[in-house]
Amino acid sequence: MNMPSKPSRLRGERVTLAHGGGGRAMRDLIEEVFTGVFRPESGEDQARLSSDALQVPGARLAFTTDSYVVTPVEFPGGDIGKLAVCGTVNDLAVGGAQPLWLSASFIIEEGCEIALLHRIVASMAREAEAAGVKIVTGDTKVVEKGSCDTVFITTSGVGVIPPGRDLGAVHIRPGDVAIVNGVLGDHGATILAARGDLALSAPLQSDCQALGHLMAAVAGACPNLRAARDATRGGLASALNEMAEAANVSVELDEASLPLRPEVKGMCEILGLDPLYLANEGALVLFVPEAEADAALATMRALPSGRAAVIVGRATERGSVPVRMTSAFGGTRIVDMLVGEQLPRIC
Amino acid sequence: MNMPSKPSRLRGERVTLAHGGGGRAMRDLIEEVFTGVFRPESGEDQARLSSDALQVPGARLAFTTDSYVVTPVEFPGGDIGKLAVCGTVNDLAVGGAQPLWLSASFIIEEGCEIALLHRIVASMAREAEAAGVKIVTGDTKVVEKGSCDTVFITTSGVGVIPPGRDLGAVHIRPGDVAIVNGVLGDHGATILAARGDLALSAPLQSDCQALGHLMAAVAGACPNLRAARDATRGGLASALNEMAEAANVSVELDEASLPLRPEVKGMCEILGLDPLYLANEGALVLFVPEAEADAALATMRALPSGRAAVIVGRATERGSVPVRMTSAFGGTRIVDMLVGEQLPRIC
Amino acid sequence: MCLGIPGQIVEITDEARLMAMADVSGVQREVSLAPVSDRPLADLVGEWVLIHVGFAMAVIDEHEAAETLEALRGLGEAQEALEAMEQGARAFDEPVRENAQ
Amino acid sequence: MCLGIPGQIVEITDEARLMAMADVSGVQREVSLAPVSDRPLADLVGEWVLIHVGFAMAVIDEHEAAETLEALRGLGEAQEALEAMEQGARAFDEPVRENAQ
Amino acid sequence: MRYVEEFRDPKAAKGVLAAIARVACEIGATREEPVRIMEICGGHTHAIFRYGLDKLVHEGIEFIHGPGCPVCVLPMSRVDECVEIAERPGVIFTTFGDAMRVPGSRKSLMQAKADGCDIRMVYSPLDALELARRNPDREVVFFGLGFETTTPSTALTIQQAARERIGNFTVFCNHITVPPPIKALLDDPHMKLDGFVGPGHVSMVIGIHPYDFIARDYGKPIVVAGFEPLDLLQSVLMVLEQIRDGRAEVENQYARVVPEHGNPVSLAAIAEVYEERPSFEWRGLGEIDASGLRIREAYRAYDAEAKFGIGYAVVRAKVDEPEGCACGAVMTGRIKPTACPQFGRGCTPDMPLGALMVSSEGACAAYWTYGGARVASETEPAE
Amino acid sequence: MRYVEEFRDPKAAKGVLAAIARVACEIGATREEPVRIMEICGGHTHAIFRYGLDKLVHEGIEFIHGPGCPVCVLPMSRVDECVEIAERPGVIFTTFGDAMRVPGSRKSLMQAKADGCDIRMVYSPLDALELARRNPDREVVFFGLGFETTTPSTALTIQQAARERIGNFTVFCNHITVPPPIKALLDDPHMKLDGFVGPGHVSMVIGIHPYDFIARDYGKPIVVAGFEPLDLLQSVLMVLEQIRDGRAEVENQYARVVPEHGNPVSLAAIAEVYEERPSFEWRGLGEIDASGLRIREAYRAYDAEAKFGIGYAVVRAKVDEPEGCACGAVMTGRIKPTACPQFGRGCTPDMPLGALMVSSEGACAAYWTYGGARVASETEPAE
Ligand code: SF4
Ligand code: SF4
Ligand SMILES: [Mg+2]
Ligand SMILES: [Mg+2]
Ligand SMILES: [Mg+2]
Ligand SMILES: [Mg+2]
Ligand SMILES: [Mg+2]
Ligand SMILES: [Mg+2]
Ligand SMILES: [Mg+2]
Ligand SMILES: [Mg+2]
Ligand SMILES: [Mg+2]
Ligand SMILES: [Mg+2]
Repeated sequence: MNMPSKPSRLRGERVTLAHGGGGRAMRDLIEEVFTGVFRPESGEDQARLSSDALQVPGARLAFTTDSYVVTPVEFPGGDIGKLAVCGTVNDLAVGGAQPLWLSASFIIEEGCEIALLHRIVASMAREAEAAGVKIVTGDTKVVEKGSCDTVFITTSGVGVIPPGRDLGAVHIRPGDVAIVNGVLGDHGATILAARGDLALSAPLQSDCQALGHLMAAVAGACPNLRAARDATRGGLASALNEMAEAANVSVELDEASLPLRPEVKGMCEILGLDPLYLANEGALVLFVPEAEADAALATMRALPSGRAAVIVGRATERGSVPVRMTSAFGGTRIVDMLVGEQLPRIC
Repeated sequence: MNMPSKPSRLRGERVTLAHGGGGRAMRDLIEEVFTGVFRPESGEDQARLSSDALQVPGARLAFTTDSYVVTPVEFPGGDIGKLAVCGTVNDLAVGGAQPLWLSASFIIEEGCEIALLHRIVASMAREAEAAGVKIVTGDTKVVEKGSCDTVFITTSGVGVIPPGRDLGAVHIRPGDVAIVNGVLGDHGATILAARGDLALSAPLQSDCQALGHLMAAVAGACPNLRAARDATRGGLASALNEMAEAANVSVELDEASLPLRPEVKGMCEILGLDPLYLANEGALVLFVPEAEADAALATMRALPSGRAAVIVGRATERGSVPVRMTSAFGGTRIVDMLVGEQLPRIC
Repeated sequence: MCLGIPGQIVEITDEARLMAMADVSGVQREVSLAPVSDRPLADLVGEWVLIHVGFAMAVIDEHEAAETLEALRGLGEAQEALEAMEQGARAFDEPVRENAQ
Repeated sequence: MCLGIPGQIVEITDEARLMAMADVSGVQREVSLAPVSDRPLADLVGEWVLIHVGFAMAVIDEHEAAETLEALRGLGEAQEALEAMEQGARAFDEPVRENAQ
Repeated sequence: MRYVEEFRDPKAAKGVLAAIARVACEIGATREEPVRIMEICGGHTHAIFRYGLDKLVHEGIEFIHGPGCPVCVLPMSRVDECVEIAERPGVIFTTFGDAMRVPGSRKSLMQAKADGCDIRMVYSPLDALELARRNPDREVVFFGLGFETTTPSTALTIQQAARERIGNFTVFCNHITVPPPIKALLDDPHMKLDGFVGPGHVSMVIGIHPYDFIARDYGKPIVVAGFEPLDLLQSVLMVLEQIRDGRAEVENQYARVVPEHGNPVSLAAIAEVYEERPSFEWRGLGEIDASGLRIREAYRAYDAEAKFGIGYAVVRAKVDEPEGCACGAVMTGRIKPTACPQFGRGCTPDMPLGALMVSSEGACAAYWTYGGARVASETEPAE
Repeated sequence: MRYVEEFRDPKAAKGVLAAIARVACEIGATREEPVRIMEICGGHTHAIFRYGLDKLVHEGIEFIHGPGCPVCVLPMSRVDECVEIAERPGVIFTTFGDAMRVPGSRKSLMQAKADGCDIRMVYSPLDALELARRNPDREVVFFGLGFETTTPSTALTIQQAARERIGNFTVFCNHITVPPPIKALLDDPHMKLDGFVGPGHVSMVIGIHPYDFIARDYGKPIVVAGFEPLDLLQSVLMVLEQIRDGRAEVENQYARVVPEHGNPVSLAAIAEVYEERPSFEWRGLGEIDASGLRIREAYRAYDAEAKFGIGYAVVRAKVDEPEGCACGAVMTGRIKPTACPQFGRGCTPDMPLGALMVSSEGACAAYWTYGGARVASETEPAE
């Protein structure tokens, strides 16, 4: 065979269209950067998988996908690869599935540094290992300069839902309590600062983390765990609105209980933003019956990803609006779903 | 609930960043354009799936992914959505799996016409139905104008490999024959013309089609079917080179047998391209023992996607190069893997 | 109108252009001191200013702030005392009522 | 050097700019007729030209092509005849040899 | 956060609310016959809804939302001009995020961006100037927007650009002034107002005396207020006390930030760079005399209207406001947002007719987002 | 395909190959003492390998690959100048696909594109001119490359641009001529050549007489040939027949396309737009006198060298060819690609040192792709 993936073949270079053309350059890129790290078992363009967990009668397969398009692709606390692994693991986990396998598909801009790809892939491998999932299949495409923003990653995840487990927002009942696992808004505020257009800097890190172990622990501790959502795009406010709508309940939030770092509050004050709508990548909100709230909190707080777990509100009979919040100041206000992204309010 | 997906809410508009912001505009876009058509069963952000086929002892799960980035996104014979369904179905099928479920993740450029998204999604639904797969989960991201090229789609596919089936290039033996299912190069030539930069026009259509039914039929008819590959990026030449390397055989191609349309030949003559390297989206090459070649051909020719099936070469003991071709003129030449994309050779 | 937020000047970054680093709860941003440049720049380090669209628009008057707060707290405390008195009055009343039930 | 390919002129598309549509095996491309514009444009429709980088560089001479081909085919046929003769000779020989084996 | 958290203290709030209730009773304010206090500034409107102050204060107090949201008062024609500039080849159009969603007659800046214009959100006009430095081959235009609070920042930025002789930077000037519309309101015989909460950040620049006419000529109390909830409540209390005492004065609740005579550097910069326009168009109100500023002849090189031959530099196109919209009436406090026939029907945050529905300081947006809009939208419009 | 398929007829091929074998025997050509025929043109080199003609012809015929690949002869310095132009702000640099991968001393055009330059592949200089029409705010440069075949197309395009007074279009002229390097070869005492296959498409423009000197002054046969495999074989046969008959003539195998005196319109356009350069640099060969063309003063506005102050318009940087590369020797047929010490070692299609390794008409690329390169690369270099 002709010099397969000598390290020197790609080192220090940038991706060119040749790396996406289906020929030897593509094979070298894939071997050196991707399969050399992920080590898929099949030489064919598909993973072939078996799992005892799937053979258990009543077990269901969970399948989810997300594309990741963050700018910048590296930021304090993570990078697009870490996001792509954690985000999809979390979408499996919050649905009650045990995450098992991921696919990873890369769209790479001509000119992207190969060293950057190495770092992203290493970060994915690290996160996957920590989360107990395997990246078993993948794809790369290279597009012309200006046709994508450095690199986009789409991961899909397959997991197994054990027999009898059925988490879903529809199961939330009035009286259930809403618990978040940690501070809110860190990811959104970190990205705002990292982007640089607003020339703000802050000692913040993305909260990006996988929540599979946390979810498994809570599901074990709370037999009547109702539902969970990772509070990603649109933040806690959007997750709660969606859940309340699906369950036909209302949710009453308590502003004073919301875990927020001073820097996140500061960023929100400067830009006139509401932290409830900032994106998170390692925060989830879950609903349990009041009777299981203590068990949920104790279980979560015993894990690194749940150390700051706290009750932030509760479900009530459906009122005129899905989500309402009592401010520390005493008044109440609606926490609506936004139309689009929050824009800085400045002038 | 507040006006969920009234058709008029999006009609005639373009996608703005608001449609990706996690709020109401995103929900409207997703409901009207995507879930309204694909109708996933779960309200959570994961599909929950069961299949008897998966419960059969010895059955394996097949999992694959590809990103689709074609320009233009609509072209004669298909569109990016059709590609995204067929391509992933084919990656499952050529590995011997029965394709069952797809995920579909969209990265959409700000300014993309919503009517275009409607057409793409309709085309995906049509192809999925014809191929017997369901699109069960998805995602949408909106990126700034200039950060992606109209729309990128990543599909992942999950299928079941029946017990005992094990297709793979490693199983190819000297003496096996190589069969393609139809004409070569149509997709690549169509896209070259459709792109418009070279100002060439031709009455060509992409060969984009799903090959699941064809593969199932051949696998049924040929108990010793060795391996199959869809000859996508890099064309037949790259697929054969990869297979020959994996199997440690050589492949002897017969130029006169290659099914090529006159227009594809014409395009290649004008631009100095070799049709063996042009991309296909509905062409596969498979290897069977000589004894099963007639059965394979008969089975394939009975199906619309295999009507033009023909033997194009055969595997031999490993020689000095992986793939060699005898030209109609009498000489032989090496059919190497290219380094990158083929570039037009003009001056 | 227009969003303004208090921040503390931590460092002069460009004396010629009157630029300084301001800190708002740990978030830092370079701001122009031009509107408050009628006093020596060096004196502004450590001061709290009202920041609007990247300009330090006013130096916050600590003394005035304290006075305003005092008045507000006074009202709060007065109200607390009043409520305590009312509560006391009720507490005095209530056993009687409860007995009466 | 430089890739040239025969195509047929099917239509004048822009007389002023000497542009025409050429057809190569069903693939169409607009080409400039400038290099062959020393004859009337209208006469070129239906003609075969040698196309290079979007220009019709020469009108192909049908007669010359036929002559060249004829010579080539002559060599081919002569060789076939020769081979047939050799074959005949061998056929004549072979039974003998076969018997000899 | 210093100077912020202290002014959100719930204990103090109880005291002020009780005091407000007492004074309100003293002066006989009831739900049926409320004291009508206009908060001029959109920032105050936002704070009222964010903290639910309208529901916390005594029912005899009615907040009337004033015209002090610089985004809300932008007429469609002005947004159209922005889009036209942004569409010119080579232009980088910079704006505060606030203005992105404001509807023009063809499209909003958000939509223009989706259609391919290079439109960027900035935090400061200084960031736009920096973009001009870094892109010498592009034409950078800053959308100068805002009342007196913001005017000094663009004046100082233009002066900086002139010092550095930056040739590819201009400001599309839409600066307006607070007093003229207030005067117009007070002159409206149908308008019943008992007092004002004055815009603190405007006064930080211009001081408190420009409001003297309100007290002196119209006999209305006005208290210049800060933006934290306690600031607002205290200011309301101060207005009520003036009413109770029969006073009409300009008082300064926000003395920690507002100097009596404003900020001399800022005022000088404004005076050097800008001059009064004869008149300027307001959304739903039409042209108001001497209500806007333009760039002086000396700084003409930095005037996008002059450079691109647009807006008041030429004969402006007449653009009608959309049918049935009541933006003008809502903006001047004559009706509540829910009384607009379009509210929640033809006009929602996802398909707005007026800027009031998309600005986060707009009364319609506030009603929709914080104020039980959905309940309201299910009722028939009041008029 | 008419005029194509007929000239690929295997039956006729057998006849020509047999005739070649016969004549080769007659003149005593053997593997050890072969007749050495140079195909001047890279297009012929490509066809020889694509159809395996080198292995089909009698073993007494050796093809010597000539310098007629316009991409292969580009020196690094010239690629560097392309990159420099492409890096200027506002430039759209257009080129044939052939030149994209040619290595410069810093980078190839492919790499420059990956680094952000706006470089576009076109099929025709007319397409580049159309880009200039459509992008009046950009500067469109066409990389004019090629021998006499291609020169008329850029000359005619420049004339068209001048007629339309298009001000944002220039040509970076790298047109070169065939006769000078052939003369240099023939003057080289180490070079043993028995005859030539002449470049048909060049003669389509210039006719056959510019090669008269080859027959007349150097006594070598030359046959101007077409590009289909039968054309090539027939031309080889005609060269052999001249050798057998003791003739040295210029013959025309490709008469269906090549007029004896070439194309008058094209020649006139070349003469009007271009003039001889005093000298021009060739890869591995250095400067060769009167071997290149430049744009005349009258069309200076369309000359990228003048407009961007680059190349021969200024003092050119001296750029050394990479260490150990034998491009010059391979290009002039003095050695075979496999004899280059870098072939398959420091120089492969994915990491080329010379253009010969990436041009599809390059001898090194042909050896690698079609000719059993990998076997060769496993052997030690011949020198
Ligand atoms: S609801 Fe819409 S149209 Fe009516 S006043 Fe408000 S913004 Fe204007
Ligand atoms: S192998 Fe490379 S360095 Fe050697 S002659 Fe060929 S192109 Fe030049
Ligand atoms: Mg998902
Ligand atoms: Mg997700
Ligand atoms: Mg999720
Ligand atoms: Mg793939
Ligand atoms: Mg980019
Ligand atoms: Mg795949
Ligand atoms: Mg594929
Ligand atoms: Mg495949
Ligand atoms: Mg998603
Ligand atoms: Mg685009």
